[in-house]
Amino acid sequence: MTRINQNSYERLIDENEIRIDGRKLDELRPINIEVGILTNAYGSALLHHGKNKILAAVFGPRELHPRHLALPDRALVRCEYRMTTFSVEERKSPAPSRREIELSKVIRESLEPAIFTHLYPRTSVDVFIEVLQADGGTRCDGITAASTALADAGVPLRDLVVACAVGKVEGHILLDLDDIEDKKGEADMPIAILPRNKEVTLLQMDGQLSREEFQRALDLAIKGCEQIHEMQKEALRKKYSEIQEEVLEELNEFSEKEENQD
Amino acid sequence: MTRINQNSYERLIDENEIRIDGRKLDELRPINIEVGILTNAYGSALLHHGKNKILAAVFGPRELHPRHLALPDRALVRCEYRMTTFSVEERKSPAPSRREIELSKVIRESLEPAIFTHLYPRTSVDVFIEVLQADGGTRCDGITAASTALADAGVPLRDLVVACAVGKVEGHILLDLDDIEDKKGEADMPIAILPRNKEVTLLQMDGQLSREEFQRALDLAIKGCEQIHEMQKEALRKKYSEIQEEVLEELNEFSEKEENQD
Amino acid sequence: MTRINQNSYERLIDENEIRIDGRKLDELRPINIEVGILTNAYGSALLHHGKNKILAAVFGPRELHPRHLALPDRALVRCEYRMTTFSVEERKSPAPSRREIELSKVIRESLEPAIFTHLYPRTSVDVFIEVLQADGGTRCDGITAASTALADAGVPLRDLVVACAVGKVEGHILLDLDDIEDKKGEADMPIAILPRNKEVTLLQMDGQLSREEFQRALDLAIKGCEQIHEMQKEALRKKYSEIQEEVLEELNEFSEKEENQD
Amino acid sequence: MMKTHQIISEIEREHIRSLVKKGLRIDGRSLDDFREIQIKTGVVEKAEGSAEVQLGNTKVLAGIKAEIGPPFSDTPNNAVVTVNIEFIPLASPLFESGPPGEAAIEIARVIDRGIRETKAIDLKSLCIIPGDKVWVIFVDIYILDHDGNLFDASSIGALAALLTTKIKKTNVQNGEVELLDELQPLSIATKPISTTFAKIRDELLIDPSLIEESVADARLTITHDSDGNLCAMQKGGKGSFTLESILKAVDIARMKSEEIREKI
Amino acid sequence: MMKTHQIISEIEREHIRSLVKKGLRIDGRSLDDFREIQIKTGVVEKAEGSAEVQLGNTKVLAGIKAEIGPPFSDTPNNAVVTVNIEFIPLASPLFESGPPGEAAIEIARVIDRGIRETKAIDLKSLCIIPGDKVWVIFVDIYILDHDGNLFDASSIGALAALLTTKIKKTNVQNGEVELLDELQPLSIATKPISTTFAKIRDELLIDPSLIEESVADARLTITHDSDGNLCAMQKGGKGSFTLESILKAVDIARMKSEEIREKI
Amino acid sequence: MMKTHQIISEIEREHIRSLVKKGLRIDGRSLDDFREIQIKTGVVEKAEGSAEVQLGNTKVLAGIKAEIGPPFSDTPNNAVVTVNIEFIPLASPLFESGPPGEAAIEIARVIDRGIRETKAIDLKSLCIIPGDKVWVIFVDIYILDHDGNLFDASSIGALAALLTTKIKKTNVQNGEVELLDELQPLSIATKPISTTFAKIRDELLIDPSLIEESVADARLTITHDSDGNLCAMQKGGKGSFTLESILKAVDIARMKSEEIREKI
Repeated sequence: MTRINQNSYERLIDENEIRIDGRKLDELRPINIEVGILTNAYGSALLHHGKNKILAAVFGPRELHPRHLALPDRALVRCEYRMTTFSVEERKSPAPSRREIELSKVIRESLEPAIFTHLYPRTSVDVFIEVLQADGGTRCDGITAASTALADAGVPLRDLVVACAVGKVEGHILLDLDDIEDKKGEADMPIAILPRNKEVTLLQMDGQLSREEFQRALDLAIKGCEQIHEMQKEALRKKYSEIQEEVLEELNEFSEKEENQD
Repeated sequence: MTRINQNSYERLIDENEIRIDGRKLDELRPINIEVGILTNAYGSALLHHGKNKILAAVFGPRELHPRHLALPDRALVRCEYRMTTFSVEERKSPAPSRREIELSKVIRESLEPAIFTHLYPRTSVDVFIEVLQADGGTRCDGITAASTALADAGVPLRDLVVACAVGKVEGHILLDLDDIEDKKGEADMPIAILPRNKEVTLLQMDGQLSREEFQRALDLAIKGCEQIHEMQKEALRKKYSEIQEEVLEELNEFSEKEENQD
Repeated sequence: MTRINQNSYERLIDENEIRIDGRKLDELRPINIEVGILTNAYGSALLHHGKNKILAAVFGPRELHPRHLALPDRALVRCEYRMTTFSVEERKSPAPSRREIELSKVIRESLEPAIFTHLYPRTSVDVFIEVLQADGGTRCDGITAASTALADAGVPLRDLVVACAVGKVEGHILLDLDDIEDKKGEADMPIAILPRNKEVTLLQMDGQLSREEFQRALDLAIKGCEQIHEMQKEALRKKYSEIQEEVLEELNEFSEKEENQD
Repeated sequence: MMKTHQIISEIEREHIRSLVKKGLRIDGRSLDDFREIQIKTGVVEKAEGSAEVQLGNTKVLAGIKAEIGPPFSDTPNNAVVTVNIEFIPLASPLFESGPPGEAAIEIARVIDRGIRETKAIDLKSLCIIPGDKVWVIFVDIYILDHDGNLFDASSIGALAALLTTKIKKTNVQNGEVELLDELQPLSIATKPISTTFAKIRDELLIDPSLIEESVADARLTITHDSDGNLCAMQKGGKGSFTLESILKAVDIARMKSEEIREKI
Repeated sequence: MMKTHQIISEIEREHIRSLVKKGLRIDGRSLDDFREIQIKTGVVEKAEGSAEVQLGNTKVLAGIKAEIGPPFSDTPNNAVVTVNIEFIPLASPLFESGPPGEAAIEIARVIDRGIRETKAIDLKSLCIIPGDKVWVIFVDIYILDHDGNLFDASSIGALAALLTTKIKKTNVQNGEVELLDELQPLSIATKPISTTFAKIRDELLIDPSLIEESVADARLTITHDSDGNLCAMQKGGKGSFTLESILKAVDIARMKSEEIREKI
Repeated sequence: MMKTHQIISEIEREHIRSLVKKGLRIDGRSLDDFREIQIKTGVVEKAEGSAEVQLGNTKVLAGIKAEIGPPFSDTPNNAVVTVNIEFIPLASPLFESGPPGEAAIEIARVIDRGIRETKAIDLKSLCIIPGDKVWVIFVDIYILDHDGNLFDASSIGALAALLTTKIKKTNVQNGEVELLDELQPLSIATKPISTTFAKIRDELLIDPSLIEESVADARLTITHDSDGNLCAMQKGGKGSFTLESILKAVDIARMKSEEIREKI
């Protein structure tokens, strides 16, 4: 039920390998991350990425309701990815769609490998992602924003999680597809990693990729994630500029210690 | 989706200030209240008011399910205002509408100031209002019937609650709007009071009223409430004619004592 | 919303009292019962009956969730009768219909008289019936399959329950109506019995039957049930051929003993 | 202040059981007595038809609304009838808010089939434009006070409301439906009347009260049409019936249905 | 690590109550001060209109979407306006997932009536084909951070978003609607502004924060239109108001509404 | 009497983990063995297509129904395909009644995208009247017995059912659709086959059984089309994968997909 202009069959990539919005094939859309913008949440982040506007908030570790869901040996991680009704061209119903339910699940599973859940048994860590405006790649931005909000909330993390999408459009492997590239392209592959060790925590793919294209796409995605990771760290640093060095060092030390204990 | 006859643009108030159903501007529709007509409910009242037919029943104070809702220091007052599917011109769906949910809330909040809830901690007082036929002003009639049913149930009350609507139609301030006056009028203001001290426990307004009109409307509403209050008391007296004097005196004494202790 | 060919007003029963599918008036459609075909269920049965394909599974006696439903003196019997979306001509919505809710209730109430529920207080016995393909008489087949699955699960039974439908079509009393006979006939009467003592545990009727026709239909239904009961026993025997004699004898002895204690 | 509602002691239950053995009932009725039936029709003027039925302390309100809508595709020339029952919590501490549960759905569907299968309403006469527009008749039944035997109270309510229903005549021109001011009653071909039995200690008694239902092992509802033919049956409850008791119940139900039919 | 959120001690509550008695508030405001209001419009480009409102720490986002749909049958020449508020759990530990509860529905319906009854939007100008196709205007409000007075924050958000809304012009030929590229603003006739009072110990204070709301006995929202007329009132909470306090609140609300109207 | 179902002891889990370290599995398979696959098609005659798939003890039933309905407005010339999976409680004590949960929705959506993105079905050939009437193909999958790897069992079931689906030919005259008796098979362009891996102790094994899934840290489903191209991937579970293990899994999955494709 989306109103796509059926006549717009212009090419998305020109002869100089420049995309319709002026980007190069391996170029990200502009990204801005703000941290700690909500007062009720334990941690929060607002991510602008192209036309995407994604708000993430974390509540927890906190007492869990209903109690019978509590896990004896670790925190329960819960995640809700939702889109505002006005975030897309055609108004979305406020009731959660099947898409939102699936994405909530895969986003949760992409964040959980990063969280030291066993430090907070019987609690919950609740992650809420609200897409205020959507233009392709919102699940990835949701992951990036959410892991930044987790760090802002002080939840102990093995690493930040960072995500971006790659895809194939008109035969080219592209970084960071926007909505029109996603819809018209031949393949779309969102991916999330723990940047320190390049472990993959989200991997989805749809479309058609040869073995060789897949590997190129994977490499490009990692590069994109690394760039976004720098912005994540910068945003956290900006908020905690005074205590910058201590916090990050502590986080690293702590993570390594925990990692060794695992 | 209501079938209003689009041609009926006759005036609702004639040159002699007589309304379409023959009433004067400050005249109530005929009212009849019967008390104690249901056997399962702790207390009940059936109110005929013009074409409105409103049935109210009270269950409680009683043990509360689910228990985790129980309040340690007082009774939980719950209220459901519902309309039968056949109470209105166009069949209503049996599922509760947003309107019914809002009205259940404001009716509950209009009754609660009258109830000595702290006498029955950890219990519930459940008020059910069923609109059997609707012709304007059903929320007010629901309040009047419900407070009568509360008295019939023997729930200790500071005072009965009594409600009626006022409004502006064709420039006149009117008492007790029926459906057509409500729909075509310029303003509608339902109000509920505790008649003894004129405290306002429900106040809603929609439309357009100047400061001066508002004050006149408020005065008129109080007068209407006082008249209805007499009928409430009469209906309760009728049921308890034998023990009439004792009951009302006890109620008053009790209320005053409690009031002083508050 | 079913696509019935409105032109097929041919007669359903010819001058030789032969039905449209070649059966005699008192003839069952072919029946096949397989027992124990599922691995997770405590007991299961798959029933082919004409074009009907009915799968029944039993879980229990088992711990009951939510616990507050537990009965102190007996097992709680629960039943869900559902149809797959593709079991009928026009795709059925996966949400339970009012019909499925009613049938779940009457099927449960037809099985419960056969179960020694008081042997397993505070547990549940959960019966699930899935209609994979439907062609008339599925509630009866659900009951027959479910009681076979109960026996397969080892749930102690007073008797198997067996069901079949009778009806009136073009003035004749017929055994085992298929879908077209059900839809076009003058009356339909599904019935379930405990075959040993002919107690009736399901009885529904719709249409028009004289007192005399009712009695004939009842007699015919009992005969049909008795035939199906033989197939039930045969299917159970087939699975337990090695321990055949012991099991059935034990079951009978046990039932009689319990019956006497009742 | 707090009343003790619906808490029935085992002594009371046993009392009911032992009375029944002697052919007696706690409220003095004989086993095949109905409670007093009061029927008031036309109680909701905004409904196309309505009836309030009292069966002892059981009270139900049935209302009929009619709308124009599409027919079912397999019966393009027939009006649509929909029966719905609401067990509202106002009527009993046993009822909860929310969509109808299995007990309400069961009664609604039995009444629904009763109307449909007996062809009680001439559905063809309510077709406006074949295959496109027909009258949709909503029969909504609200339980207002629950003291047992909701099956019979509801089915009497539905029938009494339908018998007093008047809907607007229509005029069709160029595929447009015009509603006229003139009213027409529904054409009712037969009056199905149900009689409900409860089985207590192998005895059958009719029109069980709530307390009797709480003791009963099983329920059997038997409906006869105006010609004395059986038109609906529905067994409920976790017990069973012997063939003999069913045949006996059918005969009693037929007599009772004639008595009640007179009152509607 | 675990923060203690929203746990307000009885001492703190008592402190707020005793301050109010002296005409003081915990955040230093006087009883009839609003918190700082910040309004940003056009924040969601994909919406036909949008506004983010901050009222102290309370933050809401309102977005407008427009679709073509059928009118209500009793107002065939009018556009349809629908107001919906989402209390998303991102905004507060007090909020849970799921469809709007009674508190969200109450605010949405008060705003909805405010727009409809004041004829704030010229609904006739948004009719495309009378009786068949009109613009359906969805006003969706998301609470992003909850620190009290969601009534006023939401209604300011809705108004600010509507004031910046632009929808496509249409062209009708042979019953087909063509959407043009040219945009038109909504025609807004009046700007209803609400002022919400909380009653604490018989005193009224405006724009209550979350902690003040937790102490309040009752709430009163009073809305004035651009001409200074009353256009909506809504009492909430389990307390009551004297007639005098209501009249006084009306006068204060009128003044406050003018101050706020200037900012939008 | 009471069986102990699905209670897996920590000892059993540890046993599975230590076996996997040695390249062994509890049921004797090697790490990249599928369980035996049995496919029966045409099992539900009333469905337009159907298939029952057994993957070891896992059993699923897929059925296809076709209806005529409107296309999506952004693809007016394409049929609509809808995939739905029901985890019915008959299949496992782990399943509960009610609408599909996140696990069922995830599988349904991956299969759905698999069909859509690979253009497996020629959707244009199922358009009847562009922009108005197209075939709507419902793929409904019921889990009948759950012993792990519902992803692959379901996707094989969906594909096998679609390959045997026949729908009625249509004839359009004056905008009216006539259904003909003649049947046509769906035009299937490619056969996407998924292979699901479980990660246990840094080892990947394919086609995990239920007990293996209960031990696994993460899941990876990789789908190839008939040309050997990757056409869908989906990671699940709360663990992660190294880049090397993903690339290795892709190569194994490609081989496995060819083996399975032969059987369908």
